[in-house]
Amino acid sequence: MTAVKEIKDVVTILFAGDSGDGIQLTGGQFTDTAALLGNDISTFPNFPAEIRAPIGTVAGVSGFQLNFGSIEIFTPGDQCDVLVVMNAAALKVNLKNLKKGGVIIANSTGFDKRNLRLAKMDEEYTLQGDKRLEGYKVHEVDVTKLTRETLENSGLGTKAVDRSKNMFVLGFLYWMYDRPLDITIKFIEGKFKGKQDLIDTNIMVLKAGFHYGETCEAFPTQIVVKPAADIEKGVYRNVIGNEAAALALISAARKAGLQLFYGTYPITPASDILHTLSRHKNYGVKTYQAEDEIAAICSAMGASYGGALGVTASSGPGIALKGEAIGLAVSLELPLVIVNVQRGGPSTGLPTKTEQSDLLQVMYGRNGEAPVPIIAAQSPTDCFDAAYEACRIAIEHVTPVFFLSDGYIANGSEPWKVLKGDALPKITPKFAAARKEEDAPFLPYSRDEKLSRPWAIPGTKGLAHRIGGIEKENLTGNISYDPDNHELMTKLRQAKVDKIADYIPEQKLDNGKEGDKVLVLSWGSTYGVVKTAVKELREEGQSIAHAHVRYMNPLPKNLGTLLSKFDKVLMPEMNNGQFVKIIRDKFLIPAIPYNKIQGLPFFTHELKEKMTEVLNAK
Amino acid sequence: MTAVKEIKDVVTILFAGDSGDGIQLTGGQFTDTAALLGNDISTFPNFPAEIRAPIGTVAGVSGFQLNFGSIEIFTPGDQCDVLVVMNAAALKVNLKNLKKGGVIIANSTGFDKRNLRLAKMDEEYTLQGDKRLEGYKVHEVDVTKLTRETLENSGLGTKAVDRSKNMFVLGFLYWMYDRPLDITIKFIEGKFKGKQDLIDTNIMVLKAGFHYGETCEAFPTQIVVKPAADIEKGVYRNVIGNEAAALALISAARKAGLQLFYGTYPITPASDILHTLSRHKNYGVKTYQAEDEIAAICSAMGASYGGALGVTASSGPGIALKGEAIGLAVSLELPLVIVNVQRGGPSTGLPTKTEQSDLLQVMYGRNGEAPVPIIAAQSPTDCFDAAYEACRIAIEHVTPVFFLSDGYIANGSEPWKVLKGDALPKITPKFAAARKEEDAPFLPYSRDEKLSRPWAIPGTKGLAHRIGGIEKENLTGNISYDPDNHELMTKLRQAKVDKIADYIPEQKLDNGKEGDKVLVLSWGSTYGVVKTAVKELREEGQSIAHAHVRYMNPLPKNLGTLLSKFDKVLMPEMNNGQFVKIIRDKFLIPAIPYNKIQGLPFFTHELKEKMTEVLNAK
Amino acid sequence: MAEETIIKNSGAKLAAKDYATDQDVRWCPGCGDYSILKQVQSVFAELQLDRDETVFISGIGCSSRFPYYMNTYGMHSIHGRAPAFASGLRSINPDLNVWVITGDGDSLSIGGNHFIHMLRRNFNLNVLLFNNQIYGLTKGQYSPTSEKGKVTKSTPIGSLDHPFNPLALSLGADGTFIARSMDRDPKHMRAILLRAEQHHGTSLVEIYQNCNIFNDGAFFTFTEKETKGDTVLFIEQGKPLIFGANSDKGIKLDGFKPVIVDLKDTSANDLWIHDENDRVKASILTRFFDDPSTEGALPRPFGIFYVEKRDNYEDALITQLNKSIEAKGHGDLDALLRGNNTWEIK
Amino acid sequence: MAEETIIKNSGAKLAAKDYATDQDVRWCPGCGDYSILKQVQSVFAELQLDRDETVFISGIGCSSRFPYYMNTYGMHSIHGRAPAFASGLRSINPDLNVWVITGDGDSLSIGGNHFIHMLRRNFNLNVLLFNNQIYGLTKGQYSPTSEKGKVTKSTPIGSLDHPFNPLALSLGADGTFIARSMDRDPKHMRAILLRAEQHHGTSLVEIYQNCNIFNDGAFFTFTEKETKGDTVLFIEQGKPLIFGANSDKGIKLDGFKPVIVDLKDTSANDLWIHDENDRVKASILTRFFDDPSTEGALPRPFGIFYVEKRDNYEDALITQLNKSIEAKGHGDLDALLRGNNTWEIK
Ligand SMILES: Cc1ncc(C[n+]2csc(CCOP(=O)(O)OP(=O)(O)O)c2C)c(N)n1
Ligand SMILES: Cc1ncc(C[n+]2csc(CCOP(=O)(O)OP(=O)(O)O)c2C)c(N)n1
Ligand code: SF4
Ligand code: SF4
Ligand SMILES: [Mg+2]
Ligand SMILES: [Mg+2]
Repeated sequence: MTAVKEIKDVVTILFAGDSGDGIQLTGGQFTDTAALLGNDISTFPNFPAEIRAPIGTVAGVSGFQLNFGSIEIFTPGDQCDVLVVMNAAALKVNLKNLKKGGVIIANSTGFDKRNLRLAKMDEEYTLQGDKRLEGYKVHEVDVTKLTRETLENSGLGTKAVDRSKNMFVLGFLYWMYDRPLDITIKFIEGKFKGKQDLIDTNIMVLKAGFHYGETCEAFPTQIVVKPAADIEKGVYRNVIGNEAAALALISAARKAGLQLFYGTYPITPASDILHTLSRHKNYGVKTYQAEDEIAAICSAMGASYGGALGVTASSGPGIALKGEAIGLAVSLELPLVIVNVQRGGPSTGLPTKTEQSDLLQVMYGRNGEAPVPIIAAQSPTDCFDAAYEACRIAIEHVTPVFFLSDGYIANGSEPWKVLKGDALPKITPKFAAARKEEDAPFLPYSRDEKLSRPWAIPGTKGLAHRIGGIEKENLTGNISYDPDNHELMTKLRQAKVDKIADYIPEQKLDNGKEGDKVLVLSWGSTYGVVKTAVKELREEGQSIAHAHVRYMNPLPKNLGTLLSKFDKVLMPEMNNGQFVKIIRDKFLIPAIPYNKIQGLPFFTHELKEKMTEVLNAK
Repeated sequence: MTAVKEIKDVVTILFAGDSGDGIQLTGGQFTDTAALLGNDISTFPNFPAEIRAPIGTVAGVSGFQLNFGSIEIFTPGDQCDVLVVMNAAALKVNLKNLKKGGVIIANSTGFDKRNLRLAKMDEEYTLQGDKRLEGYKVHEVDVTKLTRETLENSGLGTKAVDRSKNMFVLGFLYWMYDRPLDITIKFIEGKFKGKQDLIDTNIMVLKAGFHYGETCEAFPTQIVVKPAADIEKGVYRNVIGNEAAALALISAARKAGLQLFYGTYPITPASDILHTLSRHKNYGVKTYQAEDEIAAICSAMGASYGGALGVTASSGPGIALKGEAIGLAVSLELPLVIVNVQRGGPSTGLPTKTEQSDLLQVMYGRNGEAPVPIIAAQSPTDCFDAAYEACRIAIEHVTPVFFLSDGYIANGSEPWKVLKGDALPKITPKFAAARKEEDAPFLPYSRDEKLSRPWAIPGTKGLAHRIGGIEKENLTGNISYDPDNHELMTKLRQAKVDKIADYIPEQKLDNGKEGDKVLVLSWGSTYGVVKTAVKELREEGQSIAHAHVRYMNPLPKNLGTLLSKFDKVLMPEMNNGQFVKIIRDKFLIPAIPYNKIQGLPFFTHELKEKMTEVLNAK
Repeated sequence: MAEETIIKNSGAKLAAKDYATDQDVRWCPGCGDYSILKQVQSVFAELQLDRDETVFISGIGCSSRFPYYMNTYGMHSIHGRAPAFASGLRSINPDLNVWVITGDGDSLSIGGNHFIHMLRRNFNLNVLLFNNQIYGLTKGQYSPTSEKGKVTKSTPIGSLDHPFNPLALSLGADGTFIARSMDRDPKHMRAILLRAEQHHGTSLVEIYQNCNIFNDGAFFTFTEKETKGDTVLFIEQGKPLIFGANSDKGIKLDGFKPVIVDLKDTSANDLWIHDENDRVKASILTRFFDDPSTEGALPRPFGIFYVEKRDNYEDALITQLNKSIEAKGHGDLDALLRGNNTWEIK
Repeated sequence: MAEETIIKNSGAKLAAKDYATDQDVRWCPGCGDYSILKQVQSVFAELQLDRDETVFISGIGCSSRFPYYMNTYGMHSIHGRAPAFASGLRSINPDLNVWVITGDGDSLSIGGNHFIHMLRRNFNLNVLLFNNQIYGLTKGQYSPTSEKGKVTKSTPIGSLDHPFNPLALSLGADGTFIARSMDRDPKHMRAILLRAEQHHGTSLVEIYQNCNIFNDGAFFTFTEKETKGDTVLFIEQGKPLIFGANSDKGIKLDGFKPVIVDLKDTSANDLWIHDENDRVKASILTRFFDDPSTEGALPRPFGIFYVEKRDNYEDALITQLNKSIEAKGHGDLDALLRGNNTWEIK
């Protein structure tokens, strides 16, 4: 049977099932295939907090949302067109994420009595009998049974057989969306290298799923999503935010001619940067898993002091622990990159969920006057650029710098146009040169035009000097309790950070123009969704503009002027209102906060509603 | 010879010498005597950072400034009328602190070649030859020699003899200011109890100093400072800020019927609270010197969890270390008082100097949305009231609370009208009552009208429950990853802190009236000096008012309205501008910062200049 | 204590399941943590410990979820800090029965300092250290107890650190009760838990626990029937050190050097007799820490290595406080506020 | 290294004073820290160590001001964290000669965790632990090494905590070089410092240091002529344990129990012979920790308790990195950025 083909601009699929069901892998494969076919994509994995929550329970549901299209895509999509559920719990959790009238593909075995019980649903429940599903297109497929049948004669045990049922689903969806199987086949061959039986069976099941689509009457139509036309030509890869950050660190060290030392203590969702870096020792990367976050940052500072690019990373609770040491970094004035992959707080909070609620912590979370530059990434691929920029500023301005990311972009992925190392901006460390005895004495706290001090690394002839956390005399760096000197040094440290504003781009509008009625001012991972919402509203003829800040401290020099060009400034944040405090303080404008504190990114529709409200208000 | 007596309203004396010279003790004795005579007083001790910096050096100079008068006194005075210097280094450091035309009393032996060398001064220096001293009244007294002569036949060794030379100076000043010796004699008898020789010799030297004043021709005039007329009648004592804070903690626990558990790790300038508390075990006070600041706060939280008043204290760097645990306190919603006796930062900074630079740290220095109420003390005696109030809020609103003090008021002293325990406000802990099995299940996260949850302490029948730092389900406290619940809980935690505004006094003007041109808005330890400056300017007819904030979070409900009644708001702070950020953010007014970052309090004249500038600006 | 508790519980005898909460246990299926939970609940039932007088305090980690599953008071605190919370709690209420639950990362990595200070101060706590030689909750990085060369997520080509020997460290920190057990031997665990609960001071019990997701089989040589016999040495007070699948091997001391002897050649009388009060012997025993796969490896001891009677901190604190009250009288608030030096303005 | 250094210093021989900075030394007059500073400077001169290749890293405390007085590179870091800074520095530049200076509070109170992890990882560092059994800089609170019952500012009626035995703790943490010396015996200190500098790994030297302001005389029984003879046992490799004002007493082992014997009755041949490579003996020696005023107290040992050869962390790190480069080739940036899966949009 040849199916009818229907063309769509953009499709959102949400794979959901038990953490043991291979949901992330299935989503990842579909993503790779979509990417390789030239679609624009954006993904959003959503894990449970437990390693393996009891099978079949609501707590154990893992999700992977994928948005792909022939048009430009900036978010993983609000609600999905197709919801794939491997069991009852997955439906229970995710039904609200499906568009009205959307498609449900449900694994029948996942709705047996045992699974219904585990999901705390009525044991008599049936999909057919569920009133709430009226208006949706529900397709039950007995994935488990079909997989078992496919592998009846494979000689594999039931457990192993069942483990490949995600391949059936994937094959089926490949058929639905008219995708080729070869990319996943290649992946299977790589993954199970040396285990020919597993290669064979997985491919068999994948194909079985595909053929099931062809044969089964239920889906008369295949959906075609053409390659994205607007995408710049070139070679692409897929990249996850944390991976991009790791690549940026390696690249920056390389471009600056420095060793990379990464001192950290594992914590969700930052650990994957460590995992990625530790696989690249042959790039001269030294990773150090310290005993705690304090040792981690101090080891990184020790490395920086020695002339390496010292980097430390954590998430909220770990960053809190580093506060005292960050104060020392400010006082010592050494290059250091502090990565904060934010998650839901306060305290342990929602470790696997996303939030932007550490901005004020990184801005102010230390004793004394201790200003630190802050750069925030806006998307998975931007994790590369922003982290690279953080390294550049740290090294060239000889200062600790915060790189802010969050669980959403750290785990999300995007296509990324492959860069050449040559194309990356140069980074020039400012090492103090060796001196002879007859030279003038070395002044470790003298400053250049950037107001930064020389990086004088141990082992350099003639530069022996002492530094520490007690207030230092200007120029010499000797201990000084002099009142005026303290005021001078405090102001110099602040001025040095402020001065960075001369070395960063001015704030631009991402969309719209000066004089529009409302400016939406966003930062960090909300970029994609705010961009989408503003774009859609502009297409509807609304007078709304969008600016997205990545340099959180110091702010771009022209930001105040830019903001003054708009009647209203709306600031959506995934927190209880943090950047808005900084903006209101600096510019004394009645910026309007709009907050979501659910451990989840904004939806486009939520934003559009709020924006419309602000547009319509007097 | 009977000296002429001259009457003065107010006198400022600065005692300065080597840390080994007994300067703090001398100052303390003069203070006690002045207090007992009914003067109003204010003091400012200023130590070197070293325990015993090399004798005679500039680094080793210790100072004690005392302001006493027959009028109301709010500061230790800007510059002094009389500068007592025990050695050359003391003069070198402190000459700038003497009023033009003031009196210098100098110990001759302190200006011998050795001392001049140690002070890094010209060995040929003489006081007579010093051009800079023209216009000052310089009196050389060979204190060392006179003391030795007094005790020639005492049988004491030179070292012991020299150690009592501060008594000579004290005796001399008692004469100058027409004070009786008996208070100090009583003190000597107590201090050297059992060592009759030391009692005798010290009293001999004290009297010798007094008689020297009588005999010596140099001072024809004695100065009389009458008892302060405006001081409220009653019984008074002298109290140091840290001591007052300690007394407040004991009192609050007593009034609430709770054990006091004080978990801390030593740090300047907070340690004296520990020292004071540890002397009061018979008040049921449990002090615990933990292995570090993190263990300190966690032990205090363990105690609070168990139903005691848990208190922890530190200064800036230690508070930074507690950030993660404070987040847990916010999440657990347990009573806890966190004392921050601020000092100069960043990092180790200026450990023995004062600064107000931790306000933003205590406001925002934690991951996630983690609001904590903040109360700041305004003077040494107010350390009692503010700390007591911090305890009240912690216990009655079941929340962690910051109590902010700083090195200046923590070490400074003031007369304090003796309180009766009965006069202290009641504090009522909100313990959850025991339950029987047939009762409804206990809901640890249910809330009362204050939005605070019940304090359910282990050992109570039927309340067994589990709490932790992961987001909690509303009411039950069970772990919950539900998005809406997280938003609800975040808002509830914020609302609970905001709600405290209903239980604190409205903001009042300290001086002036609505409609004045300029409002000076201060907080913390700048109270006295701002009050003085505003008072003087008003006396000069200026349209200037003063409001002093002690409830830093939440702010008093009427503050915004109050601020709107003034053309300009001037905000002096001993930092680079912190409270001003909060005010600008909240009320969108162009409050004007005025900052001093020298590890030293403001001087009245500095403030008056700035205020005048603001008054005169268009 | 047991008797009093029963009365408090108004006579109703509690079963193990009465110590379980209504919360779903969320460890991975097959995780060794289940068996430890079960044993603790059984021991609680055996001793009829009062639920309302008991507090479980943990840090962060898979193991640290434990308190949610015990129907007692419980606090799931922050990473590594459980001993500090416990110290404050015991200091203000020494009647509570406080248990600390921790993992190898929680106690020995981030929490190492609190761990050693707790041991020297000897708070009266029962500490269960779930050692799975891995960071479970953060999905599989090596821990301070992982063997050198360990391949994990954070060390894809092998870890470099020499691991801690947790019991040697505990002894060095002057711990007063030092024991080891394993998840897969419930009987042994029961015996050790009972002794731990009896000890007045910090009872440290290291429990080898299988993380079947990230470090499956780390202890199988010690826990599985096939190998256990030759690799495990159960030590018991006053008994000779005998082991072997057929109890045919023993340990003798040659000077300070422990050697394995065949019981065919050596009489049990000549063997090392376990004395849990001998610190030197305990310190040698803690050093039975060979990789079991090496030739001539000493067996790994399980049981109680060392017990010492020593004042615990909170008792000393309370005694001092009471003495102070005796000496100076119960503090009078008015006197405190008045101080020693007053004057009157009339 | 010494020779190469002289060349680096262009042949000019350095005197002890060349290792001093121009900053005023700001310890209290009479403080034991002065003598340690002097010995370190002398040893540096003796070995002609390169000033520009040396880094002193300290935490916070009186002792931690040390780096300001050494004319080398130096970092006065934050309280307790010096080992962590040193670990990063050694990891990226193993050619530097790194010394860690710390106090008993700095290393064993707030810094305890870094301290034990440094020891197990065995970074190549020389660690001087200035033990004065008090917090000096914060003006006299008791420390984790203060004896129980200590009266200090924070414990006016006596401290309650059982103190750490720093060397026993270090041994428990698998330290590879464990030694003790004292401020008032410059010769002994010199010998120990020379050995510490030689050891490739973490050389821990505990130095008894008098704080004459807040804890004056804490070690006088061990340091003053009058008493030293009978209370101090100098241990030397391969030599019998002999002590006493007239070298008339020795230590013998009775089983595991060390006993004091009179050399009139016992021949030196029967005495315990010090073997610094024997961990069991070292662990017994670290437990010679009696209060010297108690009847029959064992003398306090000074010298090198234990030395072990073990890989240090940074060498392993560099070896692993080089191996990885050998195996995979020096990482190519373009290849890294490209990754394994690309597609082209045409
Ligand atoms: C301050 C802080 N740092 C890091 C983490 C992340 N984290 C949670 S548990 C854990 C280690 C878990 O290992 P272990 O203690 O051995 O427990 P297990 O999961 O193996 O039972 C880490 C690093 C955290 N929650 N908080
Ligand atoms: C984070 C932090 N906590 C506390 C302090 C205060 N502090 C400085 S040194 C010190 C202890 C000093 O004792 P020790 O390490 O024994 O050094 P010593 O002064 O005796 O040489 C303390 C508690 C600090 N500087 N930083
Ligand atoms: S990850 Fe390991 S330790 Fe954690 S619950 Fe799963 S099996 Fe247990
Ligand atoms: S306080 Fe003690 S340790 Fe510190 S410098 Fe003075 S004598 Fe030395
Ligand atoms: Mg573990
Ligand atoms: Mg000390």
